[in-house]
Amino acid sequence: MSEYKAESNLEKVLKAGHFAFTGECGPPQGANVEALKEKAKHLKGCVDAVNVTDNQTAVVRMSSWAASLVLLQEGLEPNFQMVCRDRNRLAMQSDILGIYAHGIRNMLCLSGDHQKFGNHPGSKNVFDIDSMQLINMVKLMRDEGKFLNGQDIDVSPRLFIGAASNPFGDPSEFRVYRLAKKIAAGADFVQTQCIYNMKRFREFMKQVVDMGLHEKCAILAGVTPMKSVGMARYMAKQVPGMDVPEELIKRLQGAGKGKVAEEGIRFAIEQIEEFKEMEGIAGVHLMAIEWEHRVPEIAERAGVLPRPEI
Amino acid sequence: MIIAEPKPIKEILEMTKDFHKILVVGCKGCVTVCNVGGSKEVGILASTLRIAAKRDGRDLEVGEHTLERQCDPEYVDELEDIVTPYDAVISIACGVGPQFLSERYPAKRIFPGVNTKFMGGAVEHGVWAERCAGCGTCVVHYFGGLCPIARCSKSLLNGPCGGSAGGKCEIAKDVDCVWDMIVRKLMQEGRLDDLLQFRPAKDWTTARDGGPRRMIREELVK
Amino acid sequence: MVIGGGVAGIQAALDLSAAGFGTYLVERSASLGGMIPHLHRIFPLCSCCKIDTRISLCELDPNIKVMLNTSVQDVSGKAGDFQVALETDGKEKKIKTGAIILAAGLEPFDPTSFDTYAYGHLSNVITSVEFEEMQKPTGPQQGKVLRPSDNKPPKKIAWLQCVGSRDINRCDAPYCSSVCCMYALKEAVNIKEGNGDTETTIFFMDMRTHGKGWERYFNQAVDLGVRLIRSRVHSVTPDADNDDLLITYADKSGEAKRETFDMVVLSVGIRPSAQAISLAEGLGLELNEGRYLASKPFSSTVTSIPGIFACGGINGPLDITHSLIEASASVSEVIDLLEPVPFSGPRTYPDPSPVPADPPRILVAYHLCPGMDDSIGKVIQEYASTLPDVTAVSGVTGDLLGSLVESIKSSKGNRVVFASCTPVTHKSLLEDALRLAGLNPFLYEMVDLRNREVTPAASQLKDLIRMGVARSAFMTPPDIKNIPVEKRALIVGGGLAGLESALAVAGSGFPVTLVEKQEKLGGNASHVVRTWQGFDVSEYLKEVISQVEKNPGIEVLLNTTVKDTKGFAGSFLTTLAQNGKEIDVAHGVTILATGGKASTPSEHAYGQNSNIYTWDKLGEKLLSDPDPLYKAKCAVFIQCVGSREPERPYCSNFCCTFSVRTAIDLKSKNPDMDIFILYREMRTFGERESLYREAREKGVIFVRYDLEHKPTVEPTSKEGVLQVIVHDSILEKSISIQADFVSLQSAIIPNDTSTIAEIFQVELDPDGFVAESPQKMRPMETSRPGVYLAGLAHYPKDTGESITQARGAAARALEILKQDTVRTGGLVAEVRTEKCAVCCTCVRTCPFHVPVIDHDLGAAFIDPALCRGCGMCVAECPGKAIIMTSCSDEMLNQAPLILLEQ
Amino acid sequence: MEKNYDPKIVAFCCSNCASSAAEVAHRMEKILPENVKLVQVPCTGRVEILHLLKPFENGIDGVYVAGCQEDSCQYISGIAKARKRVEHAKKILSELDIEPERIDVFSFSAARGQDFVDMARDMVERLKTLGPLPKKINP
Repeated sequence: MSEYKAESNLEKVLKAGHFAFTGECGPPQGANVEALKEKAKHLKGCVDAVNVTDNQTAVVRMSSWAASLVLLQEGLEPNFQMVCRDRNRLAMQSDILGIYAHGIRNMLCLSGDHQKFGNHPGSKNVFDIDSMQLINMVKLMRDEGKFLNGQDIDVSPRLFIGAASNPFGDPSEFRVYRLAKKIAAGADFVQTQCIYNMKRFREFMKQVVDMGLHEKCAILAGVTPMKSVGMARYMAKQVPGMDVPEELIKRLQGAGKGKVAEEGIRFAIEQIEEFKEMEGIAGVHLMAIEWEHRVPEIAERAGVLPRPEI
Repeated sequence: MIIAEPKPIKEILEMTKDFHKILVVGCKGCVTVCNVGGSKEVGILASTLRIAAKRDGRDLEVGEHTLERQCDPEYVDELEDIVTPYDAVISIACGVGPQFLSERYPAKRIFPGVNTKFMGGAVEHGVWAERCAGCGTCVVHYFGGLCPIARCSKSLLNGPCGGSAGGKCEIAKDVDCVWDMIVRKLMQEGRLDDLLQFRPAKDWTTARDGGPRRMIREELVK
Repeated sequence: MVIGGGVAGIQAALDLSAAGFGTYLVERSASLGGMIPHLHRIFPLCSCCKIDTRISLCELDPNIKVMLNTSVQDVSGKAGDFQVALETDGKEKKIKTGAIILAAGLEPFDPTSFDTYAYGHLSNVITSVEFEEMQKPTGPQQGKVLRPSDNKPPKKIAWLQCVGSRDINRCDAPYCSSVCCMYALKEAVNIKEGNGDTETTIFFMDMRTHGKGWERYFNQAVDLGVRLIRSRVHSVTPDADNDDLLITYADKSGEAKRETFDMVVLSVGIRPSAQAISLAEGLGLELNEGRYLASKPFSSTVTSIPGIFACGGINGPLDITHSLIEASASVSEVIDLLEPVPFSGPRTYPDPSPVPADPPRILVAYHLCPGMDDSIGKVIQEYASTLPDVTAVSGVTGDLLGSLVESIKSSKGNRVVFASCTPVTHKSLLEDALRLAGLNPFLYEMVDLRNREVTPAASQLKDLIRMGVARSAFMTPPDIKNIPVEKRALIVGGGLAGLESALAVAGSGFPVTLVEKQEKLGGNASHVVRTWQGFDVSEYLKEVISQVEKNPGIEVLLNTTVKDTKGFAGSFLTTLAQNGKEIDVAHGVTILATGGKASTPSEHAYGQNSNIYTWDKLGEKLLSDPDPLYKAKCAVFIQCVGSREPERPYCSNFCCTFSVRTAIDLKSKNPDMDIFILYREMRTFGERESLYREAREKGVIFVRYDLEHKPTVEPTSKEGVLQVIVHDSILEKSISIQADFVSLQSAIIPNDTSTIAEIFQVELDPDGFVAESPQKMRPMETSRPGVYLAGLAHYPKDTGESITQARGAAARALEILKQDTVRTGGLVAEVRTEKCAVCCTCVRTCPFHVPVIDHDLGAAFIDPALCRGCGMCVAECPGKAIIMTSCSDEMLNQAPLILLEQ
Repeated sequence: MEKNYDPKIVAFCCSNCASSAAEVAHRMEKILPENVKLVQVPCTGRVEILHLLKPFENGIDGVYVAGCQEDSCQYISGIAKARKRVEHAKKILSELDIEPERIDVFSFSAARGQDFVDMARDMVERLKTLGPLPKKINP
């Protein structure tokens, strides 16, 4: 029995105590494999693993397992995402077996945005099980080799189980407990919602450390560079559970015409620098939405390159 | 109770346009209590149909009747003679009504006059909210007496999703996040441990997912 | 006998009759109503239809003989046995009466004598009364305000206050007329509401809005853009080349200013009518310097001659509310004095015939007011007889009741349609007639002959008749119960108001339960030294308390609170709580005298130094150990502490008078004491104005401050001298005063009225005091029939006014106690239990929380005695389970069709 | 629209303010238009949606409710209720492609007889411009 749970690159990097750096990549709204490969190219070598989103914001895209396979072929390590919105427990378990069979080793378990936001608001959602139960189910399949119904699995999927955490969601006092619950349910690593309010995040992490959660599970801080003031505003107002402090918006405005994006990146880099030092943080998850081509630069300037080979 | 809302008049007109003798049937049960299917509404719908008919010069005869309940055959039987002269019936009871009527009076065309919405209660006069999803295995006691299956947009059983903000649900500012309520309530009661307990995947066989449901109470059955 | 047919006289007559007295109502003019018919609106309501009802009630009341165009020649005899010589257009007449109430009211001051305002010379200078006549829609100008010179609507109007008030030199009116500020605001507001662009400016000395709800109205006026200039007006002169008017005035800093207006309204003061004065003098009644009646201490309505009482304008410059209060109070004095002797014995009614299953037989009766075209009568006669179900048509005149009953009987009708000019006022008449004819008193329909063309051809007239007949045919008799009246009064509150009303009620032979939550009686009065007139309150209070305690008819319950009350006027059941145990009291009426208290100031260093008092604490000190206060070198009174501020936008009414009174008393003890009164407006309204003058003469220093610059009080130590700094808004500079003690006149707040409102289901006004209902015209009635109101629970008022209101409330309460039964049912909503889905819709809809779900009944229950008959629940009920026989769905659905049949 | 068309209008009129207003109007010798028929109710809160619709079944062209000012309804919420019901009745008419302007609600202070009559006249004018309901509606 190996020392690893899943032997994914991400797991190894973390185990080796390196500061992990993961990226993200949204599958195309179509079968445009080339576009996907293009995105992949930018990320290659800059990150330990790439999250592949599952119909994110409830907009139909190439299925996350298929896109994950494409990345795999391109030599990247996918972090396969699965939401509870679109599949019942049967579909979930079969897909899990499928992706494992094709060599995918990381899996991020999410509830999923409500379909109301997406491009099929009239659809029926499933939510047969919730993200907590999904985490637990994957653990069950891996560690006990059983399906949710208790039946034995012939060759069980060994996946590095990820979960999401939003330190800024409400009720805020409960957030850290929810994280603890996910870890208890079986999360090996956690990627947080993108962070802008560092003050609040520090407080959150203090709680995490006090509860010793960081020792049970690797916590990757979510970072999304702001491209524009408009984006900052939108996130502040429109995205539920997102906390964008006014001073950040001011700072971006202050940058002046044409320099906002650069200022956004600079802030992101400052964040990463701080995360490196922050107790309990095992790495950063960079969500450069539709900005994959800037990732190398950011990684470079943030001094997380080269990525360790294990 | 079962909460319903009136169907758009245009829709009712469209589906009944080929009929000249229509009986509007109300129900004294839930739909009366939620002010949508009682004798008052019967009167209003009937009058509306008549005005519409006069507007475009159709001759239309509209009858009005309200049953004690449309979900009990004895009461449905009471329509026996009343319904004869009519060729169509609009039931403004919950979805049960039109079906009981269709089964009992197969010769008549039966139309639904309301959209049945949910099981809930009046939070104030004129405002109703969903409270029960009829999942068949009630567990509200785990959640401070609040049902996440009926009241959480994602029916989450293990805590709020990341979209909960300011006590509201991510789907709309005017939807309360029930998980926010649950957490606050239990924390106040110092029952955090209950919340930290892992709630395993739910068995939905008792819910609609288990197929059309029926209940037999042997001690009552003749 | 009531002399004077104004609002006070009318009220007095009605109350007397209700108490069982035959009453003569003597009015020298040709019509009842006094001033009010001349007014456009009476704050806050329109005046129309407020007084008419009462007038016609007087006219219909068999126990009131109205004598118009009648003047009093001579009065002889004594209490219980007066002979009054009257003259009715030339004819002499002698009448015996047991008691006399002088209600000969007031008249507006005539400013012709003032050259300053050039009234009479300049056509665009008019009096407020003339102005009001213009505003009145039914007045000569149909509500259009036009300036006399050119009949153009004025764009810029000025009101000049205190014309013929607060002025001894030019007119012997030392008093403040106390109503002018309000009516000026009212007139200005009404103009602005009509046309927002009209500029309205009021030139005033002190803005005196000291009554219930007045301050709010004042604030609204300011928000509406009514301009206020604190000033003294020198002169009004014609503008050079047009009809405009030039006002020269000195602003608050004394600087002379001039401004042009196109119309000037003189807010003329009020004074006792010449007739009132001569009458009083004729009777040998004592008059005070304002030529008002000098009343007995603590009894504003009792004159120096036993058996002769007075109310309203003759007692002082009173607004309508206070005139009404005094009217009722004077009646309670009469009740104390005499055994009632009615003109006609109480009516006996045959039992109503059982529900007539037989088809409707409709009698159409009509009554034409003087001045209405007889042809209307013809139309009704001819047309009505052609209608279905109509068995007879008859015009009634003279003794309406008699002839109605007669025609009902002769026609064998079982429904009545009554056509007259103001139906509302004939309700009781019709109900009586039907009852006398042995019918259900609600089987009538009234046809409103108002708003009709006078030409007989009027098809509208026919519509109405047709409608009335149709509606009456739809009517089914509602069931009616007669419930015996519980002949006991429950009085809540053992303060002076409670005590006085207890004595008044018990005095007329009805038992009283008096509830006080403290362990002793007396309330606020126990720390009041003197009334503003200078009468010793503590002595009087002792006297009253001992009378109450001696009175076998009064059961006093101390340390007792009210837990719950149910029932309705005539039959309440109230649960009291006395240290732990519960007591049930059955009673017919309730008088709320729950009082109020001085709020605890949150400012002016209150509580930080033993020499800072609130008015009540100062009173206690003055009573217990006054010497330190008398020895003081300097005293400061600060007014409006917590009153007239955004969070408490009302005036606490008596604080100004309290301070001035106390200052005078201190001065007379120690003339060398420096006394400062720091005020925002000096509201020594009415005859209290004389105190203000006296205080100034005695050297009391008055300093005006603004809300923006409140005075500050610096406690140098726990006991020592206090430093008071105030910004004098007139001198525009700050003054520093070393005071030995400071009295803070903090806002008067009602005692937990929210609970009271909860328990007694009465409405509160926006300031948290118990609301009158209807406002202004029924100052002692709450929104719940049978529950009356007196003292501070109603609004801050001084000892005298509380006493008067308490006696008035008693008189109103007797109206019910004197009856043997109260009738319930009638024009109300009824639940058809078999149809009720117990959905609570009615429970949630009723504005008065009348419907309840009765679980034994398994349906909603609407208490016919509480239902006000608005029909809101009837309309809202989703199961059509609630009906209203007087206004059924059938009726409302059919009526339009009937009207369409041509 | 046909010549000298004379709309038929029903006004549900509360027996307090609105009626007093009518009285004032009378004193001012202002004449209510012939074709406006008053139906008195104890309070406009008594008027139901059905009562507002029925007239249109029976060939009447317009309906309005005349009540007190919101702040002076002696039944506190009567006129407010009436407003809401009128709103709903308007909605029903528009769903039937009938001009909702045929139903309305007005408040009167008891002293404003002029307004009362003006309102009635305005309503008549309004309906004249709207014209009769489709011919066939009149039996």
